[in-house]
Amino acid sequence: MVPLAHVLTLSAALFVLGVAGFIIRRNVITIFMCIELMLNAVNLAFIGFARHLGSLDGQLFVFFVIVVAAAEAAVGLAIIIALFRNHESLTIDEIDSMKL
Amino acid sequence: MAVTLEKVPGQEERLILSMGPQHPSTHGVLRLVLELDGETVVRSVYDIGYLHTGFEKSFEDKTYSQCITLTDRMDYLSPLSNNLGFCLAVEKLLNLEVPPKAQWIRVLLTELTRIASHLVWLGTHAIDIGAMSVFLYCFREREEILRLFEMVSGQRMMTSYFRIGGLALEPPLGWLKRLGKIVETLPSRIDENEDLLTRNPIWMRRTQGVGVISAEDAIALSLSGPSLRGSGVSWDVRKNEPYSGYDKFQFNVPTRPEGDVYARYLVRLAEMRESIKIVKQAMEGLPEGPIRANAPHVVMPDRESMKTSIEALIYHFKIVTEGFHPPVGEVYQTIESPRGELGFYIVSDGSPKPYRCHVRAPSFANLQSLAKMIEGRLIADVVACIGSIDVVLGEIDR
Amino acid sequence: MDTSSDTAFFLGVTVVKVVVILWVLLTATAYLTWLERKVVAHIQSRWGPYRVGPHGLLQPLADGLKFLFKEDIVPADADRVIYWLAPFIAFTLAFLAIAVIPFGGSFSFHGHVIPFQITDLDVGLLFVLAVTSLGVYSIALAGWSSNSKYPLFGGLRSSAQMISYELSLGLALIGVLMITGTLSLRGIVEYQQQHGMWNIFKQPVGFLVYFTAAIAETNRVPFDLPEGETELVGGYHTEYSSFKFAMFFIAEYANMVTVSCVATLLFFGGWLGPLFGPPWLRTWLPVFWFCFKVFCFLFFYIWLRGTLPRFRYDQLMAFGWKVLLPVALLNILVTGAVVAASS
Amino acid sequence: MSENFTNCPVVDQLRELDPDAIEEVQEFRGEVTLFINRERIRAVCEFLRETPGLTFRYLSDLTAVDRYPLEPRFEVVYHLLSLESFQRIRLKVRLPGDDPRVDSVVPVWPGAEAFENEVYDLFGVRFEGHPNLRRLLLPEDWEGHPLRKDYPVQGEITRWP
Amino acid sequence: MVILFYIAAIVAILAALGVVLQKTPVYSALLLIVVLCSLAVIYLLLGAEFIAFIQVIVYAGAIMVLFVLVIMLLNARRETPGQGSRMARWLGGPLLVVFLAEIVLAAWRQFPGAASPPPLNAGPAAIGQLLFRSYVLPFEVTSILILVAILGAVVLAKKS
Repeated sequence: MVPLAHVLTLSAALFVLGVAGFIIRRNVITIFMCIELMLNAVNLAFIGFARHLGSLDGQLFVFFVIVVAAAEAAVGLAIIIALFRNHESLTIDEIDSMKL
Repeated sequence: MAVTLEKVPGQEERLILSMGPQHPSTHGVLRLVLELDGETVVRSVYDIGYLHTGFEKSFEDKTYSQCITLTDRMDYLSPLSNNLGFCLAVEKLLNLEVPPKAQWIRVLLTELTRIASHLVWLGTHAIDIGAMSVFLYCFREREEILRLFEMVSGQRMMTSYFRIGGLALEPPLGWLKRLGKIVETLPSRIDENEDLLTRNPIWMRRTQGVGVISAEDAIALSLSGPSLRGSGVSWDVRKNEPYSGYDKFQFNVPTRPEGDVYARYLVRLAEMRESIKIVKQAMEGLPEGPIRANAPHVVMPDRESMKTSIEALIYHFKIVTEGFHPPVGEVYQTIESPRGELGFYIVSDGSPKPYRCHVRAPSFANLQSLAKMIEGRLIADVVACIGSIDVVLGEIDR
Repeated sequence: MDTSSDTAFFLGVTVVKVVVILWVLLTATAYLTWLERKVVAHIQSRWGPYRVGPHGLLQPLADGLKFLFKEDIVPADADRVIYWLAPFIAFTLAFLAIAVIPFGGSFSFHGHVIPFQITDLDVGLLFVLAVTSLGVYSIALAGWSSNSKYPLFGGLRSSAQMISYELSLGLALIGVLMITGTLSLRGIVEYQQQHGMWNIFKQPVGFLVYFTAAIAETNRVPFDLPEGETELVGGYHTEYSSFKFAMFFIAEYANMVTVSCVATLLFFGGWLGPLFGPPWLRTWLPVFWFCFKVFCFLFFYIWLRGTLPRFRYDQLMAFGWKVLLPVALLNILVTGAVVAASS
Repeated sequence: MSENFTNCPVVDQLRELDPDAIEEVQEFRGEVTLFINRERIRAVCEFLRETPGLTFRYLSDLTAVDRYPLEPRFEVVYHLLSLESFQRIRLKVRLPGDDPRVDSVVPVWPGAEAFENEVYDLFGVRFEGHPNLRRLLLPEDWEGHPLRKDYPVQGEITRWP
Repeated sequence: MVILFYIAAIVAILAALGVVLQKTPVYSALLLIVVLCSLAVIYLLLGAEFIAFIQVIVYAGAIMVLFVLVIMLLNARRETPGQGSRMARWLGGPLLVVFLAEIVLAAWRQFPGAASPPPLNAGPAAIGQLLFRSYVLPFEVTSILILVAILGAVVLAKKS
C-alpha cells in the first residue's frame, strides 16, 4: 500500500508547482490553469486521507470540488473572453484596471 | 480578381475567410471573401474571372456560324439554350423565318436541356446541404437526357446542334421512341427526389427563410429566371415575349411568393414538370417539313443537293470560306435559359463576323444577389444560397 | 494451482485477447468503410467498389496501402507537435474504449473460465464515457494545430457539439442505470437476461436520445458538421493527408463500433439471443448475436448517410439543448418515479 | 432611322421631360434605340423607372461597344425592360475616346453594379458614382482593356520560367 | 500497484512542471490534462474508482475542453515575457521551496510508514448513499451554484 506521506508529498509538490506557475506566468489562461492544478493537488490530499481513514467523506469533498471547479471554469473563462474583447490582450500586466 | 476585404478597425477578432475558388460547393471557381463574426457572415465580396476565356472577344473574329460552337461552352450545363439564343439573335438580324419543324425540335431540345440543367442544380444543391443520394439520382436521370443529345448531335455536352436558320441534321430514327420512354419515366423520378427532400424536416429547416430576396430587390438587382420567380415576380420570356413558337404551347409559369431558398427550390422543381409537359406537346404535335429555312446564302445546303446542284456547291463554298453578310444594325434577343434571361446583343457592321457580340449571362446578374442573401447569416447558409441561385461560372466569366 | 502460474496464465490470455480484439476491430473498421461504400452505392443505384478483388473486397487493403504511401504534407505554419499528436489521440482513444466491452458470455479453456471481454470493470460504462469524452481533444487540437481557417472552424464546431451532446448522451443512459442498478456492462446484460426483457422496451425514449446523441458524438450524418465537406471543405482534417488522415478515418469508424456496442449492451440485450445446437455452438452463438446486433446499428448509420441532409450549426445546437436535453431529463424523471413506485 | 420617329410614347414623354435628353432615335427590327445625352443618362433612367405607364423597372443588360476609330468612340448600351407592358427599349450614350466617363446607374438599379464593373474592366469606361469600381474578370494589375478594338489581339509570347 | 503509483506520480510532477514552464497555452493545457489523467490513475489506486472516472469525464473531458476551446477561440499563441518584479524572482523560489519542505516534513512526521488502512467500499452505490443522505444540503447548494455560474457565464460572455 502506498504510504499516506508519499501521497501528501505528491500533493504538496503539485500545489507548490501550481503556486509557482500562478506567480511566474503572464498569460491569464495559463494562470487559471495553475489554479486548477492547485485544486487538483488538494483533491489528491483528500483522496489520500479518505483512503487512510477508510471514510468516504474525503471522496465526496473531491466530488464537490470538481463540481465547483466546473462552475468556476465557466465563469472564469467567460471573464477572460470579456477581458480579451475589451483589452485585445491576454497578458496579465496589461489588464490592471478593475473595469472589464 | 484577387479581391480582399480589409478588417474594420475595432473588430479584429473577426475572421476573413477566402471561400473558393477551390471549394467543393462554390459550383466551379467562384471565390467569395467573407468577413465572419463567429460563424456569421458580416460582409461578403465575390471574386470571379478564374474561368475568363474572352468569348466576347473571340466572337469578333469568327463568322456567325462559327460562333455557335463557342456559345456551347459558356453555360456548359445548358449548351442548347445558348445555341438557341445565339441563333435566334442572328436570325432576327437577318430577318429569317425558321420552319415549324425546326422550331418545334428546338423547343423540345431546349426544354430537355432545362430539365437536364435543373437536375444538375438539384443534385448539387442537395449535396451542398448534405443529401448525397439525390446527387447521384439526378445525374442518372441527366445521363439519360444527355444520351438523347448524343443521338441527335453526336455530343453529350457541347452539342452545337442548332444552326442559323434551322437545325444541323434530322434527328435519327428511333429518337422519338427513346424520348418517349424517358418522358414517361421522368415525372416519377422527380417524385422520388422530391420524396427525399420536399417534406424532409431537415431540408425544410435548412432552406425555409434562408436567403430571402423580396420582389422589389429581385427586380432592382436584375435577378431573372427561377430566382426571380421564387420571389413572386411572374416573368418568363417564354410566356411574355414568346420566341421559337412558344406561344403555341400550353404551360404554366410557377412562382412562389416567399423568396427564400425553399421557394426557389420549389419553383425549379415545378419548372421541370412544366418542361416535361412542353416536351410531350412538342413530341405529339411535331409538324412535318424541312428543318432548315430556305435561305441559300445563309443556310448550308444538304449533302444531296451539293452533289447535284452547282448553285448549292457555290453557296456552300461561300458560306464556309467567307460566311454571309447580314445587314448593318444591332439586335438584342433574349430567351429563357434554365438560369434566367439569357440575352445576346449583336452589333453587325455588315461583315461576316459580328462587330460586337455581348452575352447577357443570367448567372452574372444573379450572382449579385448573393451578398444580400448571405449577410447576417451562417456559413452553412452561404452554401445553400449559392446553390439556390444556380450559378454556372462558365457563363459568368465567359 | 499456485497463484503465480495463475497470474501468468491470466496475463497470457489477456494479451492474446487484446491482440485478437485489436485485429478484429481493425479489420472490422476497414471493412466497415467497404460496407459503407457498398451500401451507399446500392442506395444510390450504382455498384460501388468493384475492381480490387471480387465485389471490391480487397478495396480496404488498397485504400490502406494508398494511405501508407501517399505523401505526408504538413502545413507550413502548423504546430507540429500537436499536429502529430491529434490523430494519435483519436486513434488510441477510439481503440481504448473497446477494452471493457463484453461481446459474449464466457468459455472454458483447460479448466479456466475465460470471459469474452478484455477486462470487466465494475464501472465499465463510466470507463467508456470517460474515454469517449476525451475524444473531443483530437478533433479540437487537429483543427487548431493545422493553423488554417477551415480546420479551425471544424475544431470549434466539434468542441461545442461534443460538449453539448455528451450531456444528453450521459443522461440518456441514466435511465438504464436506474433500472439495472449497476455500472458494469456485463451486469447490465445479465440483468436483462434475468428479467427476460431487453431494456429497449423499458427505456425506448432513453434509447432514442442516446442514439441520436451518439450519432452527433461520432460526427456522422446528419450531424457531421465538423467535417461538413461542402461547407468546411473537410473540417478539422482538411490539412491532414496520408496516414495521419487514415488514423482519423479509422478512429471515426471505431467510434461508430463502440457506440453501437454500447447501444447493443445497454438496450438490446447484448449477446442474448436464441441458443441451440451443440455446446460449441452454444458458446459462440452469443458472440454471433452480439456482432449481428452491432452490425444492424452500423447498417443504420450508413443508411442515414445515404438518406439525410445535414443540419445547420445553430439548428444542431438548438436541437441538442432544447430538444434532446429536456427529453433526457424528463426520461430520468419518469424512470425515477416508476422505479421509486415499484420498489 | 429617322430623327422624327415618333411611334413610341416613351420618346414623346422623354422629350417633354427634357428636350435635350434624346439626341437621336433609331429603329431596327422593331427595336427602338434612343441616344441619350451623356449628362442626362441617370435622370433619364430614373424617369423611365419611376414614371407610371412606362415603368421600365428592370435593367436587362448593360454593356458597351467600341466604334474605334470613329469618334465619339464608345457607346454604352442599356437594355431596359418593362415587366408590365413587356416592352423593351435600348438606350445608348456616346462617349469620346479621350474621356470615357459617364454617370453610373447603380443608384437607380443596384443590379447595374456588376455590369458596370465589367464594362470598366473590358472597355475602360469609368462610371461616376459607382460604389466599387474594380476589375471584375481580369486581375487587378492587368494592363489595357481587351474588348477595345485597338487592343492587340496577338499579344506577346509568354515565356514560362 | 505501488510501482504504478510512483510512475503516475512522476508523470504528474513532470507534466505539472511542464504546465508551469511552457510558454504556449495549448501545451500547458495538454500537459494539465496529462496531470489530471495520471491523478485519475492514482485515485484508482487509492480506491476511489468513481471519483477517478468522474475526474476524467468532468475535469479532463469537460472543463479542460472549455479551456482548449477558449485558447483556440482567442488564438492565444506564445506569451510575451513580462518584466516581473525582481523581489518576486529572488524571493519567490526559495520561499516556495521552504513551503514545500515544511509540508513534506509535517506529512512525514505525522504519518510515518505504510499503515494498513481500513477497508473502503467506494462503489458508486456507497457514494450515492452518502451524497443523497448526509450531504444532500451541500449537493443542492452546489446545484444552485452551478445554475448561477451558468447565468453569470452567459451574461459575461455575451456581447454588449
